[in-house]
Formats: sequence, C-alpha cells, structure tokens
Amino acid sequence: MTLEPNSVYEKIITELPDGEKLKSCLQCGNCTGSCPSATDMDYAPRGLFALIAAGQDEKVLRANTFWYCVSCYQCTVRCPQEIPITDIMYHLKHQAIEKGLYTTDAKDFSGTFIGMVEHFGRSFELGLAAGFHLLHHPLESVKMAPMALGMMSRGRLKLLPKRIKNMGQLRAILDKAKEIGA
Amino acid sequence: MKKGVYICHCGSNIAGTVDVEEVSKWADDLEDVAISRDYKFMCSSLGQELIEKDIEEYGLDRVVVASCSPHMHESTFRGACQRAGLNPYFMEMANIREHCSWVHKDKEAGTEKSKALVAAALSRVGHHEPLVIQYAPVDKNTLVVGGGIAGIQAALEIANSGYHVYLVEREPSIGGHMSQLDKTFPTLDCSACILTPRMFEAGNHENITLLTYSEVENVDGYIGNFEVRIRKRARAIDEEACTGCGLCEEKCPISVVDDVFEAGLGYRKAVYRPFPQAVPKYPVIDRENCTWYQKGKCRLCEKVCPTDAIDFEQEDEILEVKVGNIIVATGYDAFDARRIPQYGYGRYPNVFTGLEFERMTNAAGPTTGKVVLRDGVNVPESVAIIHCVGSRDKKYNEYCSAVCCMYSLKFAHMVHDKLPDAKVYNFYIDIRTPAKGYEEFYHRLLEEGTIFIRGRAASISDVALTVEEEGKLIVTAEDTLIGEQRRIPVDMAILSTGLEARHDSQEVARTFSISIDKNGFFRERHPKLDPVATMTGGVFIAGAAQGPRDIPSSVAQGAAAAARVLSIIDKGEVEMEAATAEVNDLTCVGCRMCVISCPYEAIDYLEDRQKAEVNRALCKGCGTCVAACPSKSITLHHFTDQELMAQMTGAMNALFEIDGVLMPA
Amino acid sequence: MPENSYEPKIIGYLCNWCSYAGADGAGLARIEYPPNVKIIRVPCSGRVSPEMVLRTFMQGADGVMVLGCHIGDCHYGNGNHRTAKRFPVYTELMDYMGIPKERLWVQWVSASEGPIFAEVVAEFTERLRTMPPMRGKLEVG
Amino acid sequence: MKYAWYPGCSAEGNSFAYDETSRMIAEALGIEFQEIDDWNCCGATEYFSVNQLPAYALVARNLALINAEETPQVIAPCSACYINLKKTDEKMAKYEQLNTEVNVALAAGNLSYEPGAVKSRHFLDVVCNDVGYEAVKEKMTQSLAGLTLVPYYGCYMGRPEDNFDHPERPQTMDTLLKTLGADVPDYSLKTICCGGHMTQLSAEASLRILRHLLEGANQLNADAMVVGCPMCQLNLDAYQKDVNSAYKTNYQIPIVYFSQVMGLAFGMDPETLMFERGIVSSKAMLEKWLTAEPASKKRRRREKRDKNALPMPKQLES
Ligand SMILES: Cc1cc2nc3c(=O)[nH]c(=O)nc-3n(C[C@H](O)[C@H](O)[C@H](O)COP(=O)(O)OP(=O)(O)OC[C@H]3O[C@@H](n4cnc5c(N)ncnc54)[C@H](O)[C@@H]3O)c2cc1C
Ligand SMILES: Cc1cc2nc3c(=O)[nH]c(=O)nc-3n(C[C@H](O)[C@H](O)[C@H](O)COP(=O)(O)OP(=O)(O)OC[C@H]3O[C@@H](n4cnc5c(N)ncnc54)[C@H](O)[C@@H]3O)c2cc1C
Ligand code: SF4
Ligand code: SF4
Ligand code: SF4
Ligand code: SF4
Ligand code: SF4
Ligand code: SF4
Ligand code: SF4
Ligand code: SF4
Repeated sequence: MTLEPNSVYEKIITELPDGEKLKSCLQCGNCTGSCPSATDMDYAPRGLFALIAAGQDEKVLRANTFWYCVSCYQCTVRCPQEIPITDIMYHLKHQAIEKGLYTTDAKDFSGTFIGMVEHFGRSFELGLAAGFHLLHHPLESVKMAPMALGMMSRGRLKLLPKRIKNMGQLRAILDKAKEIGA
Repeated sequence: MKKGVYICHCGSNIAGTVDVEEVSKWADDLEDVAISRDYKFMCSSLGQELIEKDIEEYGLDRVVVASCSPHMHESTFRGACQRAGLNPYFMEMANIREHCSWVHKDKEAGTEKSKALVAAALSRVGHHEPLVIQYAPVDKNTLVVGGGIAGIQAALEIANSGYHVYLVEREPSIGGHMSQLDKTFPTLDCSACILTPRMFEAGNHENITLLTYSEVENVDGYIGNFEVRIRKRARAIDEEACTGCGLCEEKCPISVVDDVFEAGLGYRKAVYRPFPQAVPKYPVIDRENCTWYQKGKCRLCEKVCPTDAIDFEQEDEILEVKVGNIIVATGYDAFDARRIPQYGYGRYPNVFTGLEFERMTNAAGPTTGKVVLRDGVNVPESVAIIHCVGSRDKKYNEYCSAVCCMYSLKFAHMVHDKLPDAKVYNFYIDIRTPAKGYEEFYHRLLEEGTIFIRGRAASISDVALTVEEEGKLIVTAEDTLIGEQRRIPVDMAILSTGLEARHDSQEVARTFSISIDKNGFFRERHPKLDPVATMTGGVFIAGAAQGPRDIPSSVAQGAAAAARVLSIIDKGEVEMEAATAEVNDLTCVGCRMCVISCPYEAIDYLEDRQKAEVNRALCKGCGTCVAACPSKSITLHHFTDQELMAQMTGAMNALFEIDGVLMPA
Repeated sequence: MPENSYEPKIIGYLCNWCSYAGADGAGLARIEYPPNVKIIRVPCSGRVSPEMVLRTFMQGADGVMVLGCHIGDCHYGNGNHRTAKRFPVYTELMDYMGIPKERLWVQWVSASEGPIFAEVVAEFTERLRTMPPMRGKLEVG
Repeated sequence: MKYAWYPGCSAEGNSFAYDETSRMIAEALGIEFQEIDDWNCCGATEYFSVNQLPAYALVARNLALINAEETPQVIAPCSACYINLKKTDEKMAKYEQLNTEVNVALAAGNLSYEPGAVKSRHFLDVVCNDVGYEAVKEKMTQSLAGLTLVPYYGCYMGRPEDNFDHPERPQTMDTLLKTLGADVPDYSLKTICCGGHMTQLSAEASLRILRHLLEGANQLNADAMVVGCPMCQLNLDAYQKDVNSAYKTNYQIPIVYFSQVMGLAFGMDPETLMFERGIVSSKAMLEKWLTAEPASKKRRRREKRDKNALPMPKQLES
C-alpha cells in the first residue's frame, strides 16, 4: 500500500520507530477501553486511528486527544498488536504543532513548562500551574488558591525554582538540538 | 549421457518472476542435455506423461525437473521415471519456486538464480547411482497417543477394520476435553451423551489395548517398524480385582481441588475416578495427596474395598510394543487466564474461565448444573462473557482460537436458558462462526436477547463508582460501534480462554520425531494438502494437537489419520531408506570415529577384521558418519561427496558464466 | 565489473528436515530475501564436512552457510551436535588458511522459522557485501 | 553500594519529604548516593510532547554529567524522571541516528554520552532488588502490623516495557510493605495512572481519575496509600479535598512515600519522617499504629471452607 505523502499516516509510519505497526490496528478498542482520559477526548485512540486510516488529517490534528493523553502507556501495554500508541500520541502533538493545527491550551501548558526549563534548568510544579492558569484560566487559578495555600503552609510550594549553575552549557546544548531537530 | 530438463511454470507461480522459456533455452545448450522443455504444470498427468514419453523417445538416462520443493513432488517425478523404466534415483529436482520465484521479485535475478539451480541439478544428476528400493514389511499394530475425541475416533476406525490398536492416555480416563463439556455447539447435544458410547466402545473393543494413566517414553525404528516403550503408571489398584464399585472413593477422607477434570471448580478424593462414566472404570490413587503415601497412615480405602483390589505396593510397569504406525492426538491446554491480570481471574471470585463454566452448567458438575456465583448460592443477574482471552493478542497468542466465539455464544444461550431474567453481555472483536449451522446459532442468540458489545474488554474491576456498580464487577471496554468507553456492572464474568498447544508439546514432538510450529502445535506435512501427516513417515497427527479446532473437525482428522494408517497397513510393505551409508572396506582404518558419531548405533565395529560396517536396516542416512570419517571411507548413497560437490560446482560455474567471468584458475 | 555492483555468491548447505523446510516456509509465506544464496539439500547438517566447505570456497564462493535444526530438534536425534562441535574448531582453521571466518555461517533454523531464514540470508549477504569478493583471493587449488 | 542520585525537580519543593527520607533510608541500608552535580530537569512528559531532540538532549545532559566509572547506575526517586532517563539511554542505544544527534548537541556543551554507560534505576527497585527484603527485615526495629497500607505504583514503574516490575500486576512494593509487617490488600487499581499533569488541563478529567483511585483504596479500608512518585503523591494528596467537594465524598487518606513508612519500621522518629508535610493528615494513621496490639498477640483465624462455596483458583506465582 502506498500512502499519501506527507499525510499524518505516512509520517507516523516513516518517521516514528515502530510506527508501521499502526497498519496492523485491529480496531479492537482495547486502547480506548483502557485509557484514563478517553471520556474527555474528542476521539479516543481507536477512533483517532480510524480517522488516520481514513485520511481525515484535519480532524485528527485538531483533536484534543493527544493533548489529553497523560502518557501513562496503559494503552501501549495492552494493545494486542503491540502498537506504540503513546509514542504515536507524542508524534501527533509534534505534527499538530508543525502544521499549526491545535486548539487546546495543552500546548501552551507544555510551552510554559518548557519556557521555565529553558530559563532555570529546573521546573517546579506549582509555580508552573500558577503561571499557566493566570495566563489562560484566571478563574480556575482562583479555585486553585486554597490548594496552593495548603502546599505553601507545608513548605512544599516555592515561587521560583533553583537555577542550575551552568545554564549557559544547557542552553548551548538545547539550541544545538533545536537546530539539528528542526 | 542424455539428460532431460523440465522447467515448470506452475501457472504464474514460477513464470511470474522467472523467465522459464529463457531458462529452458539456456539449459538446452548445456552439456549432455538432450531435451529441455518448459511446461505449464509439470505435476499434472500431462506433465508427467511428457517426461515418460521423452525418456522412451530420446532414451534419456537422467532427468532434472525444475519446479517446486522436493518435499512437494519428489515422489511424483520419481514415479514418472520409474513408470518409464528409469531408475527413480536418476531424477533430481531444482527448487525454483519456494527458493526462488516466491521469494524474489526481480525477474532478472530470479531467472539467473533459476539457471544456476538448474545447472547445479544437471551437474549433480550426472553422478547419481541407481539405487534399489528395498521394502520392509509393515507391522499391523498401531499406536494412538491421546484419548480425546480425536484419538478415540482414530482408534475406533482402525480397530473396526480389524487391526490392533494401543491407545495410550495420560489421565486415568479417556475422553479428553470433550468429557468436561456440557452441551456442544451448535446443536447443543449433551456432550457426555454422544461421547460416552464412543468411550465405552473404545474401552471394550477386542482390538484395542487401552493403556490409561500411561505415557510413551521412547520411540525407535521407522515407518512400519516402530518399537515403543510405554510407562504404565501404578494406579495402586489391581485392575483384575476391582469392580469399579466406588466404595473406596466414597470413604476416602482426603478431598482435594480437581484441577484437571473439574477445571478447579470442584473437588475429588485422593483415590478417584475423574467422573462416573470414566473408561476404564478403575480408580487411581493420587500419591501426592494420599495420607498413606505421604504420612504412612490411613489405608481406609483398603478396609472398605470388597474385593481387596487396593494394592499399595504396585509399581509402574514398562511395556515394549511394536507398531507400524503412530497417531499423535494429544489435544490442547486451555489458556491460563491468570496471565492477564487486568481480568482479575484468581483475584475476584466471580470471574470464571470457559472450562469452569462448562463444569458449572453440567448437571454432573460441582453445582449440579446450577449457574451460581462463587459462593455457591447466589444467582447472577447479569453476566459478561469476554471473547478472545489469550487469543488474537501478540503478547499471548496471535492466532484466533477458532472455537471460543461459538462456545461464548453457547454460554450466552445457557445463561438465558437457566436464568431467563439475567442480562448477558458478550464483549467481542469479531464474531467468527464459519461452519455449518454456526452463523444460524449466532442469529438465534441475537433473537434470545444477548447484548453484544463490540470491543475487546479492557479490564474488570471491583471498584464501584456509582450505586449501581456497588458489589458488582465492572467490565470496562470501548463500545466501538458508538465510540464510547463504557463501564458495565455485572455479577459474573466468564473469560473465553483460547486453546494453546500442550505445555509439553515440544517434548512430545521430540519423542515422535515430529516438528512443532511457532505456536507449539504439531506441524503438518503440508498445511493444505497433507494436514494429518508429518515429515516423519508413519507418524500422523489429529485433533487440536495440530491447531485449535472444534469437535467435528477433530473427529474428521482422527478418521483421516486412521485412513492414512489403514492404507499403509493394507499395502503391507514400506519403502526402506535407499540412501544409506556404506563403508569402503579397503580404506577403513578402523578408528571407530563413525561408530561414535552415528545417532542410531547403525555402525558395527568388526573386531576380527578391525573394520567398521553399516547395518543398512538401521541406517537412516543422516551422513554424520561420512563427515566424521578421517580416511574418507564412508559413502552416503544419494548424498555422496561427488554428487554434492558436483551440485555446488555446477552452481558456481553457472554463476561465473552468467557474470561473464571465467572461473579463477 | 565495478566494485559496488558486486553480488556475493553464497552456497547454503541446509538440512532437509528443518532448515530446508524453513526455506520452503519462507517461500510459502512469500518473504523476500536477496537471491544470492543457492541452496543445496543435505540430509543433516552433520553430513557437511569441513572439506566440503573448503572446496566450496575454492570454487569461488564468497560465503558458505551451514544451517541445521536447533539442538534437540534434530530429525536424527543428535546429528547436529556434531555440527555444533565440528565447526567452531573449523572456523578457527579457516582464518589460519586465509579465509576470514566471517565468511562461514553456521546457524540453527527450524522448519517454522521461514522469517528467520530470510533474515539470516539478508544479514549474511549484507555482511559479505562489505567484504571484497573472494575470487582470486584464494591461493589453494 | 554506591549510586549516582538524581533527585528531580520536585525534590526541591513539593516532594522534599521524599528526597529527605530516601536519603535517610539509604544511609540506614548502606546505600551511598552521589548526587549529580548541577543536574537539570528531566523534562517530565511535557518536553517530549513538543520537541523530541531537545527533550532527549535535556535528559542526556544529566547522564553525561555522571562519572560512569565510579557510579554506573543512577537512581531516580521519581517515576517520571526514572522513565525519562531510561528511555533516553535505551533509545540512544537502539537508534544510531538519535545517538549521533544527541551527542552533537551535547558537544555544544562540551559533553558526551555513550549509551549503555549508565543504567537508570528507580529507588524502589534498588531497595527491593539490590538491597533485598531480607536486608530490610534486618534493619527493622518495629513492625507496621495493624496498618492497612495500600500500595500504589502509578503508571511508570512497569512501563512501557522491561522495567523492574510487571506492567499490570507489580509486586515489589506489596512485598516490601508485607515485609514491614503491614496488612497489604490486593489493590486492583495500583497501576492506573494518577492523571499526571491533567490537573492543570482539565479539573473534571483529573478529579474523576483521582476519585477512582481514592475510592478503590477507601473500599480496602486504607490507613494510607503508599507511593513512590512525587507526581502521584501530589495529585492524590493535594487534590483530595477537591475530589471530596466535587463528588460529595469524604476521603481522608494520607498519601505517604514508601521511604517514610520504611523509616517508621526502622525506628526513626515520625517527626523527622516529615509526615506533616502531607496535605491530608497522617495523624490518624500514626495513632492507629502506635496503639495497635503487637502482631504476636493477634491470632490468625484459619478460614474454614464454606460448604457451599466453590474453590477459588490459586493466584499465579510471580
Ligand atoms: C470451554 C470450551 C468449550 C468448548 N465447547 C465446544 C463445543 O461446544 N463444541 C465443539 O465442537 N468444541 C468445543 N470445544 C473444543 C473441543 O474441546 C475440542 O475441539 C476437542 O476437545 C479436541 O479434541 P482432541 O481429542 O483433539 O483433544 P483433547 O480433548 O485435548 O484430548 C487429548 C487427550 O490426550 C491426552 N494427552 C495429552 N498429552 C498426552 C501424552 N503426552 N500422552 C498421552 N496422552 C496425552 C489428554 O489427557 C487428552 O485426553 C470447546 C473448548 C473449550 C475450551
Ligand atoms: C472464489 C473462491 C476462492 C477460494 N479460495 C480458497 C483458498 O484460497 N484456499 C482454500 O483453502 N479454499 C478456497 N476456496 C474453497 C475451495 O474452493 C473448496 O474448499 C474446495 O474446492 C472444496 O473441494 P471439494 O473437492 O470438496 O469440491 P469441488 O472443488 O466443488 O469439487 C467437486 C467435484 O465434483 C464434481 N461433481 C459435482 N457433482 C457431481 C456428480 N453428480 N457426479 C460426478 N461429479 C460431480 C464437480 O464437477 C467437481 O469436480 C475458495 C472458494 C471460492 C469460491
Ligand atoms: S488496542 Fe491496538 S489494535 Fe486495538 S484498537 Fe487500539 S491500537 Fe488498534
Ligand atoms: S498513554 Fe495516553 S492514550 Fe494511552 S491510555 Fe494513557 S492517556 Fe490514554
Ligand atoms: S510441479 Fe510443483 S511447481 Fe510445477 S505445477 Fe506442480 S506444484 Fe507447481
Ligand atoms: S478398588 Fe475396590 S472399592 Fe475401589 S472401586 Fe475398585 S473394587 Fe470398588
Ligand atoms: S489410603 Fe489414601 S487413598 Fe486410601 S482412603 Fe486413605 S487417603 Fe484415601
Ligand atoms: S474464535 Fe472468536 S473468541 Fe475465539 S479467538 Fe477467535 S475471534 Fe476470539
Ligand atoms: S548415515 Fe547416519 S544413520 Fe547411517 S550409519 Fe551413518 S551416521 Fe549412522
Ligand atoms: S571412521 Fe572411517 S576409518 Fe574410522 S572406522 Fe569408521 S569408516 Fe573406518
């Protein structure tokens, strides 16, 4: 079978190690049945794979599925055809960003996170949460406040992470990686 | 020398990727080739006649057929030569289908390779010697291993034709898995009702020696003449004296879970018959659990036995029997559901396996046929039946187990029948019902109101999140037809476990010199055209030991294997291996390297003359001795050094010629 | 012939019961592999003597494969035990004679291992492609 | 026994207690930690989402900073860190191109890493498999008898493959807690994911997931859930209140680290074990333990076979 060049399907198969296993999807539904996020996804994994096979790339890349994937590998360890589903989810995020087709906040969340890592070399969950929510869901972040207070009072919430000593080295590495990876 | 060359098209199987005409033309110019032809189907009667005619017309004294694997048609073309008066060993095949056209797509490469293979065969065949096929008489007795329905059927067919059968069964009774079943799909006949008469017939047939609680330890010899060593394990019961009254069983104080016949759902005693209709009727004492054997106390059974049949001193017996043919029908093991932890078998009481459920619905089983929960009292209001457990999953078994869709439907029917108010959910990927009456059975279940959810069940859990789920098992699955994850609370879940090769199939295969496929099932000689024969002459297979199958097909295979055996017995003699080894008396230095290397002890060392000598009746023609002999004094006929080296040289020369370069000096 | 279009010539000695049937299996399953190998059927891998291997190299083969049943699965019980014992010694000798021992492959392939057979052939062919052709390199015969 | 130690970002804030008590336990068991100098964030699951190569390079920097000769194994206490370190090492070993590219990136910082040089381990794995249950037992001064501890592994300890425990039915922590003398029920949800960063994306989705896990533990009368991952701890602990208000439940299940309960059994002062850092109070659990009757006095009743009941299949031995 020759696949439409540059289609989501073709890219998974050619770019992702073991991606060609997606061809053997039985549409059994074990992945969706096992997925903790399935109920919140526009299309749960099996359905998404059917769309990929049908060439409905736009629908696929606009779906929130892979942004809602928490990378728990539950689907992967249960798939009877040994399809690397979680890795496919990562790959789809990548494809969606590449094509600029994403609609959820999740990408921005990841972005906030990455920004922090690139700034400090380390992350910190709650500073991250606060930053993200202030930007995107001011209301939700108010709701988060009591929890954050609890954390703070137990010495578990810091406002800024420690910065690593050799930030210059890390940046150089990441810049180089981005350059090659692009 | 006049050689004839025949290049087969095999329709487009070969001609599609090999330019057969070109190969034929090319071969025509080779040394000693009198005639070279290509033909659509060489194995057809017209193809064979072509060879026969040419042998006569052109006076051919060597024939090369370039077609499929010799495993497929060597005997066909040897036959053609023989009919035309040519020694059958003057024929050689070049395998340009399995080893060439089917595995290479590039026509040019395929054509070149075919030329090299044809040249190799031509070069080899020139060195062939005429061999005389010797015949050995066939022992008319047959060994059948495994007393399931397949083995019983095979044994009865042969015994009814008037020949003797040794039927060896490992368990205390014959019957196999079929004896555990309640009803059989799709007709819902009572399994015991149709099986018991067969078991009885096999147990009482004058031509059947029934050896239960026994195993085959060793097999020697070859088709027509096998020597078999059987261990008959001690039952601790004197079969002559025992009347099968069952008093011992009744009085024995030790009761243990019966993992075999009751599939773990019920108990049996330390002295027991697996079930009341067991054949033979004698019990056995299970020494692992008997207090006398373990602690030196009890002997209650001895006290109550009215005929003094208990014999604690009894020892295993070793029987040596001679048979001409062997049928191996050792059946399958059910998949161990505990290997899939997310289904909770062994963790949640109300998860059952298929075989457990068979025992449960069986009126003679532990619940006298009542469908109840593990507590033995409460009745389920809802039942989930999970298809494909351990099947169609690369982590366990990739194949489809073939019978579980049908038995899952059967289970759904049984629940509807016994508990008309209960809800039944079948979680399936595909419903597979490909045989007579099977699809109709599925339709019947649709009408009976079974709820079918298309989706492989993901997990079973007991963590309730809603009031309706409380106290239930919750099956989570995607209902793929609506594209939604669903949680279905049920009281009972049945896992439709697949069929696996016996855990010891590899050892059994070794004992009988047969091979196994990647799943551990016995490998047939040809997947389509020879499903009950094996690569070892005189050894046949039948039933679920060859692959997952249902009862009708197991019976058909049992009968087919029997027919194959009967035709050999009827013929009365078998061809002996003609390709045996021979020692050159003049050059042998008596070092005995060959004697040590022969796997069959077929080489005698003659003390007086200090020479080695091959016993041709024992030699199987493996050639190990040839390679071991330091003085090059042993020839293996039909695989001589000259023949093999000529074949190699033929190929190499052709390759260099095709390359357009001459051989290096 | 330019160096880069060099196609290694391989002779494979395959035991009738396991490896030859395995090669048939690759065919039945239509698994593609390089056409470089020419198969010669022997009853048992134990039939293959070191001399035969040497003569094959002398005839200009770039590689020789000896394939037999897995240990324990030999149709003749233990013929392949001999193969297993014989060849490690022999491969050492080959090096001594100037034939790199990488040119000889002894491996077990069962009747059900068609895909493995195809893999072995592909891998061996690839390996030989990285080596110069044998022809002319051998000063024997 | 000497290992490199990769604390992970949360060690400095949220999971301070885990880091601190792990060091205490390690010392008690004779494990020496060599903290990686100037380690950086492993990228959690986020970095991989967006840009693969920098994500690998980010992790690889940590591996490259380890002196592999001195400490050929690195311990991460956090499951996400563990899996990222392991995944990076394995993928670099498996895919030549990735290996080259990552090393080109590392070279920009004057570093290099040879895949396979450093083996990544989870702290739980080291405690159970390198030190061993016997050695743990020897260090015990008190039993945890009387406590029902529910082991919760989260998703990563056995996944995606070839990790130190079974992906669906892990046993390590069960055995460890049993060794410590606690009652350890068979928790069927022990590998169901805690939701990870979902708390930040969809409150609804994550609370549903957390509620499921808490309900499962609650049904087993858990005195505490025992975890080995800061993310699991954070989610189950910090959002328990939110679960309660969203679902009208009243779970009060402390979420503690296995290192903390080991400390109890080793006779360490509960104060220094920092139980009070949990949002859900551990007080009730500690009190119950202190007042529990000694194990020896508790007689185990042998269960009599119910006449009606059908036999249960035996569990598969792991
Ligand atoms: C739950 C369930 C329900 C089923 N329901 C149906 C149905 O309704 N209808 C239907 O057609 N099929 C059904 N089947 C399939 C059916 O069980 C098989 O088709 C049939 O039993 C195969 O018979 P067999 O003789 O090949 O193997 P088996 O029944 O397995 O018999 C093999 C025999 O060989 C013996 N044996 C094994 N190894 C040795 C050895 N080394 N030496 C000596 N003896 C040995 C065994 O003890 C056994 O007696 C069902 C299967 C299952 C699991
Ligand atoms: C499109 C198609 C593709 C298939 N592909 C496959 C496949 O890939 N693999 C596979 O395993 N199976 C395949 N099958 C099934 C396969 O064809 C059958 O399983 C097989 O041919 C059955 O053989 P048979 O001998 O029972 O019947 P038939 O092949 O039908 O032979 C019956 C013979 O009896 C003769 N006959 C009929 N009535 C009389 C009479 N009254 N007197 C005398 N002679 C009579 C007929 O002329 C015929 O020669 C395929 C079937 C179809 C339709
Ligand atoms: S579990 Fe695997 S085979 Fe089944 S639908 Fe999902 S991806 Fe396809
Ligand atoms: S890895 Fe992602 S898609 Fe797979 S089960 Fe977990 S959340 Fe769902
Ligand atoms: S001889 Fe073999 S290759 Fe030729 S037609 Fe018959 S089956 Fe096909
Ligand atoms: S051994 Fe004795 S008691 Fe037991 S069945 Fe036979 S005759 Fe009856
Ligand atoms: S001696 Fe053994 S078999 Fe006989 S009654 Fe006692 S326990 Fe049962
Ligand atoms: S027969 Fe049905 S239940 Fe059994 S493995 Fe095949 S599809 Fe699954
Ligand atoms: S060919 Fe094989 S069986 Fe025959 S004598 Fe030689 S070693 Fe023995
Ligand atoms: S190995 Fe050769 S020389 Fe030695 S005894 Fe046997 S035949 Fe004679």
